[in-house]
Amino acid sequence: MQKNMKKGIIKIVIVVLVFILAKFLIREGIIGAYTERIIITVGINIILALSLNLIIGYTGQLALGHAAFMAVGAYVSAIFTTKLNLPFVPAIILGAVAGGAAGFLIGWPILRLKGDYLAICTLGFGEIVKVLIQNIEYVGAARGFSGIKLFTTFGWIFLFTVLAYILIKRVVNSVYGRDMRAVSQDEIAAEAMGVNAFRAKLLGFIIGCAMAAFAGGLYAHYLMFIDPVSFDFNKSTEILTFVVLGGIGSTSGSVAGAVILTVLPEALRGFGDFIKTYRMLIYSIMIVILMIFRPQGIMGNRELSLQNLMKKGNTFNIKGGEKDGIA
Amino acid sequence: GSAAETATGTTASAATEAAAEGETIKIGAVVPLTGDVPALGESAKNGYQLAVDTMNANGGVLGKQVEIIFEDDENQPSKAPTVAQKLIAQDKVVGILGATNSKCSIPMGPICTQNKIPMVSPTSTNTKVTVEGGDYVFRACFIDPFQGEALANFAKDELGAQTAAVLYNMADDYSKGLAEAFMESYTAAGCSVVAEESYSTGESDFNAQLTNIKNENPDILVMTDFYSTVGLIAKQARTLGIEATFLGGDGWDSTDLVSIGGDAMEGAYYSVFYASDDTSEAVVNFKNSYAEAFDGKEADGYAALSYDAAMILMNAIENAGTTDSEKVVEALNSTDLDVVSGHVTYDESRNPIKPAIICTIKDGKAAYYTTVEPK
Amino acid sequence: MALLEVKDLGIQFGGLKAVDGFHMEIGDNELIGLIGPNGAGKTTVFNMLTGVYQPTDGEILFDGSSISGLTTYEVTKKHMARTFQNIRLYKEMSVSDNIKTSCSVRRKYSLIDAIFHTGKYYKVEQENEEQVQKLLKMFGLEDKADLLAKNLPYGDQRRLEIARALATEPKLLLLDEPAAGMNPQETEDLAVFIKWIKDEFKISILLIEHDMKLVMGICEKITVLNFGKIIAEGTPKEIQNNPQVIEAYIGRKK
Amino acid sequence: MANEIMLKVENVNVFYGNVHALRDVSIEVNKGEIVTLIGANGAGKTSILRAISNLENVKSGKVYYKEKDITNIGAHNIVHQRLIHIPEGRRIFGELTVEENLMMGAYSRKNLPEARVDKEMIYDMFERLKERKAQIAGTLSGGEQQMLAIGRALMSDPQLLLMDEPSMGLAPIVVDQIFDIIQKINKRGTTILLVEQNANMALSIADRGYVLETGQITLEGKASELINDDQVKKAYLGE
Amino acid sequence: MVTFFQQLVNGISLGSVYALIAIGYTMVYGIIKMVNFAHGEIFMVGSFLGLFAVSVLHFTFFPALLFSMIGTGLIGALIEKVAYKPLRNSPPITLFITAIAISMLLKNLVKTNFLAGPNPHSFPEVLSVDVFHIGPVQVSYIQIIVLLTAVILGALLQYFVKKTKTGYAMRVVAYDKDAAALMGINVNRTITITFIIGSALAGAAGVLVGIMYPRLEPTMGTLPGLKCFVAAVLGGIGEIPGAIIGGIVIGFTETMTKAYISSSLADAFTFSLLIITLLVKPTGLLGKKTFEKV
Ligand SMILES: Nc1ncnc2c1ncn2[C@@H]1O[C@H](COP(=O)(O)OP(=O)(O)OP(=O)(O)O)[C@@H](O)[C@H]1O
Ligand SMILES: Nc1ncnc2c1ncn2[C@@H]1O[C@H](COP(=O)(O)OP(=O)(O)OP(=O)(O)O)[C@@H](O)[C@H]1O
Ligand SMILES: [Mg+2]
Ligand SMILES: [Mg+2]
Repeated sequence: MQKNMKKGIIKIVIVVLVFILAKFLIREGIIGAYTERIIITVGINIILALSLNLIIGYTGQLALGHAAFMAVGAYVSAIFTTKLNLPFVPAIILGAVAGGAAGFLIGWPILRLKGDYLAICTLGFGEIVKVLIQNIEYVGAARGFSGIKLFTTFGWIFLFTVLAYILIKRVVNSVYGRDMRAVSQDEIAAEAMGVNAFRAKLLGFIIGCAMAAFAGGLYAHYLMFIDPVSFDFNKSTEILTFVVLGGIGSTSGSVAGAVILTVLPEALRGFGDFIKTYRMLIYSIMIVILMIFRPQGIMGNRELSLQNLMKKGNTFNIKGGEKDGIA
Repeated sequence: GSAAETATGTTASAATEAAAEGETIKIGAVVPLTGDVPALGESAKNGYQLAVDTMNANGGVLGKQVEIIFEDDENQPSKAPTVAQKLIAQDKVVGILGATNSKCSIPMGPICTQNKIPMVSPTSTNTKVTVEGGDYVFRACFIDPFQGEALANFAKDELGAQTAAVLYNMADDYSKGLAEAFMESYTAAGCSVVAEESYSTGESDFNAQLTNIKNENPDILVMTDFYSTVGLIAKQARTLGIEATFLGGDGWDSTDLVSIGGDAMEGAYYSVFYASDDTSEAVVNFKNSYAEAFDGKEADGYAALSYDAAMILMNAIENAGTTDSEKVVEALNSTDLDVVSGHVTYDESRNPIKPAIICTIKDGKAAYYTTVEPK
Repeated sequence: MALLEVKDLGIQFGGLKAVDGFHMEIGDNELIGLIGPNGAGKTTVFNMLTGVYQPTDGEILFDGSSISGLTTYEVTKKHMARTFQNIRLYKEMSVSDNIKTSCSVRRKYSLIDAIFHTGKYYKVEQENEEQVQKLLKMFGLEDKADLLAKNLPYGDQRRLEIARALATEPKLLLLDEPAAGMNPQETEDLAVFIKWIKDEFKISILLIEHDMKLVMGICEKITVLNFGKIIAEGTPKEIQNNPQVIEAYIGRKK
Repeated sequence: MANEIMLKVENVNVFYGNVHALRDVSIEVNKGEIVTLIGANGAGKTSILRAISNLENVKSGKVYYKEKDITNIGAHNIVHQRLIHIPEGRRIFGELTVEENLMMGAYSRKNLPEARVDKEMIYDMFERLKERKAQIAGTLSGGEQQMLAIGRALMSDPQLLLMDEPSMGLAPIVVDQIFDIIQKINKRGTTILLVEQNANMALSIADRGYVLETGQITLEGKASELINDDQVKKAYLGE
Repeated sequence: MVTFFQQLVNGISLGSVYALIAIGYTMVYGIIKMVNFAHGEIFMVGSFLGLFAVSVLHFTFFPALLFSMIGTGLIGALIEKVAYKPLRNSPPITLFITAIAISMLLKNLVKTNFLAGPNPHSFPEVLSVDVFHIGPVQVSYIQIIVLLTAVILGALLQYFVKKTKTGYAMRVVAYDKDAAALMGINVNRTITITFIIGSALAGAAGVLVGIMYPRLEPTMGTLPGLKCFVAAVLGGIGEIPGAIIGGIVIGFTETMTKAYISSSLADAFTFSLLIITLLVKPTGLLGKKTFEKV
């Protein structure tokens, strides 16, 4: 207990220091507005990657419609702030609740399906959500929903990203997370050991969906404009790529994947015309190469955690041995 | 953050910046070079480039050479503002051209206004672009309601069409926006829309919708999508035996319309920003120099409007006599300029007041038909 | 009253009656053997007991109540656990996490506790951890606690399966061919171990095994299945000398 | 002994990542012999068989079959030379029927009529399989699957047969039967390399044997000698 | 009533397009249990190869079709060798992401100015697109050709996979590569053949669909790719007749929704149909229940 407390305090201090430093750098203009934008995008993408990793990496369900839940959160929260004048935080929380509810509605029937069938159903659900939004005039249909107020600032993003990370960490390091992993490895065995496999999967799915919706809310109040096409299959695969590239089942991997794949395309802007013209080509080749040479992703299924860093210098720990990371 | 930035910008590196400023004037351009509409991006990029090159050849702006920096927004609303922010914060541009499509221009506008950088979008026709973008956002094209009205009036008055079928891309903001604008004006004018059908991006079979439309036997079939899809629809419509006259908007403006649609396009009408067979000096010059600069490529409406947008911005800077943004915006507001697509002045919502041109397809070629003046 | 009472249990796969009229009674702290030729229906009996298959007829009473129609995890909650004929560990999880997952059947906390790390969270985690350590030690796996299950040698994997099942705190443990793939020496060690488990945990064990030495050595009673039907029941001695069993199952005596 | 060497494994090393599973293993099998490999769990028995049939990459060392070097020539090529491997854990084709599984065994054979004759012979050997000809193999019981795996291998008309724990999970009566069959196949001219946990029985039918400990051969000799070896008795035979 | 029959024809015609593409999809899945998400893009490449053969090499229809099939077959084999083979033992999701990256790669590659460029192209009429009338209902020759091709190719392929030795080899490789190798099956070659056939089928579809809907763009494969994946799953993925039925069902539903309910909700209906079907029959219309014996 005491040890945990001490570790917790160290972590809080580090997080606060990082925040103060970042704030300072922004104020002094050392981190410019452009970099700040990228950091905010990174934060949103981290939350998305974390949420999808919970579903894919822990419950073992291949979900291909994650952007749809993001859309639910984005639209619902935007309606609350823009049309019903609710304050920001309650609105995005309501968005997350709506995302969780949508996750329950779709997860409840389809989580009984297996593998590829589940994948295609989530994909289908993603398309359905998109088409439905395209048909709702109240939110601008295909023309998009504009006039959303800017609420998502660096401070909020920082806070929510850290909270999301802690939340995910704590979920996966609890009996619930272990149940999810057990189910993903061998559903029959897990059931025989007393795990309600369906409930474990559904719980992971709902948390993941709610968190994606939360990220959607942040996204909407940052961009101030949302349109259905932004939440299509491409967006879902983009999030999926963060997760796979970071290492399926690795929470810190998801963070790494989201950071790298958000910053990389921006970084490529700095190069010459050739790279600019063939940016997407280069990007896809890089993913193929990365997958071939490191199919387990950047982190594999390992975790980077504070205690490892402190104890053994820069070595990673095998996941089984880790207790908890930042949280 | 931006105030502090300007402060450090002027104090810390005032000297170097002054030197840099002394050499060139930097303008940023946000174009969809990759993503789902790279063809538009290429036209836009060429248009901007040609305008800048032309200006530079004539001595530049304020006696300095203009440097244009292109950034790709992938036609994604989430990318456009980031890219604009980069141009403003990192490249220190004095004005931004773009974005090409409304869905990108809408979220990008507020960024420009916040940073007090004038923005001129060449082809974003959605009303909201300037409304929500704020005082620094301008455009070079007419807006959807105007084009819709122009088309509706043309259909009623010139074609004598009493019934119309509308077929649009429900997943595309432009296509849907224009279709709605048309329907509103058309029904307001006392005519009726007998069929309203839609499809989604990427589809290529329209037989189901067209069979329904055929049933209603409309006088005209309005298709508000881009040329490649329209060509395909037109073909299928004629094959199915639909005899209605085809009508569309600026998205049709490409030589590929006929290469895909073939004979089916014959006799169709569409509104554009300028007619490519216009023999006025401005148009001929533009077309020639475009072809010369880009391996004989034919300029389309996107290229022309992008060229215009760049000209409007550079002209405003010249008139302001400084790159100071407030002055430039003032100059933009009082624009009174002849460009390729006609004569431009701005209304109080920073939308250009200019006519729409109606073209028709004759012998497989686009031909000027008539001009519809703004009311 | 008996811990387990099975009456007239049967199941049909298409046209095949895999198990028919099966009955069995297990009292407290008993070690019963279930043997029979390949394909006789032994594993199928396990599957029906644990709710993996739903029987077409019959009734299962366990610990005083009917468990027919319950799902697998509900059966486990009622204190029955099993191992699998073809090992089914959580391959990519550590040895200790394999065991710890089973602990949550008995001790859980709410999601809120997990997220806010309440006192309850620490308490339950602590208890689970102690339970895991205890089992690891008993099974001689303590220095392999952090290895991934898939990297264990075969024998250890079988042992881990038993440990994992025990962590659910069963009153009845079903073991499906625990000695498969072990050499005679290891099998002998296993025999001792199984008996020890039975006494240490005061539980009953139902054992499927083809190794006659093991079965005859430790089982108190044996049921023999052939073609889904019981052909003999009795003490090891009776079974060993039952001509029907010899003919169908044991073969020539050595 | 002027025996014709059928299989020769020379200083073979196999790694799984960092795990050095086989260290300089050398064994020989003469034509017509039954040779058995015994060893504890994880000793590397399966790894040897997999290395021979090219399912595992041999890091260094050589495998010769009928004097030809067959190290790393591709698993499928080995089958065409009548070196057949019954893998650990049966590995039958669960989605095919019993009969189709047997016919897959004859995949490498040119002479199909002959294969059909063999199939009938196998059905006679394992009557259970005959009864279940049309059953989807994945639903067979463990023992039934084991029979199918052996039957499938015999369909390949083996000259040298590698068997990995054929008695695993089988009823005693079937174990006896399997060992009879092994001897029968051997009498008909098939050389056999047998990996068994049931060391007693394996040694009782084998000509020679090797003892494997943590990836190394620690003992070899005549089966009749090994079965009486104190060390072997203690470690593997029980009592 | 006339309209209904016309819509019926429209539905079946659209369905046969989906079926044609879905066959290759399902075939690759059936053999190596991999969702080759790049299939739609190979289809797109097939269209462009056909265009190249017709307009640059001046081939007629059949040689152009053959040219495209050989071309896509080789490209498929190359993709398999370079990108998928190293990932044989990786989790399916890794392969899935790689396939998505490959599809991005193909799209962006064709989009470059060295190849097709970003602008749309049109396909010359190398086959008759004329229509004939059955009563008042219109059918075009190309519609009939596409339907027949889908059915005939499907039948041939079904025979090939279920009855020939190579077909057996393919199925067995899908189930257990090591065990297949122990039967003397050359696993690598079998997988390569599978990819060549699957990709060649996509190439054939590319040419036919290119003629039917003569608008060729680098992005033209994405939506059909997605819809045909849906069709394959709906029919029971891995089952060739399932792909045909699934394709037709999807095409039919889509058309009927557009015709009688709402054209803007068609996709929502199609995908709802998919989800409902899977809930009722979790392995798709013709899919066999896979059983895991415990
Ligand atoms: N799901 C199923 N579908 C069809 N048949 C099945 C199924 N499960 C089991 N069987 C059949 O039921 C019979 C009994 O199988 P079971 O696995 O219970 O045998 P077992 O006694 O455990 O044999 P072994 O000792 O070989 O493991 C076998 O003939 C098997 O083929
Ligand atoms: N794929 C693999 N990856 C990592 N290690 C492996 C792998 N396969 C085997 N090993 C290790 O190599 C060693 C030898 O294994 P092998 O399977 O050859 O043993 P065995 O003698 O056949 O054992 P058993 O009697 O259990 O079948 C063991 O320590 C095992 O854990
Ligand atoms: Mg069994
Ligand atoms: Mg082994």
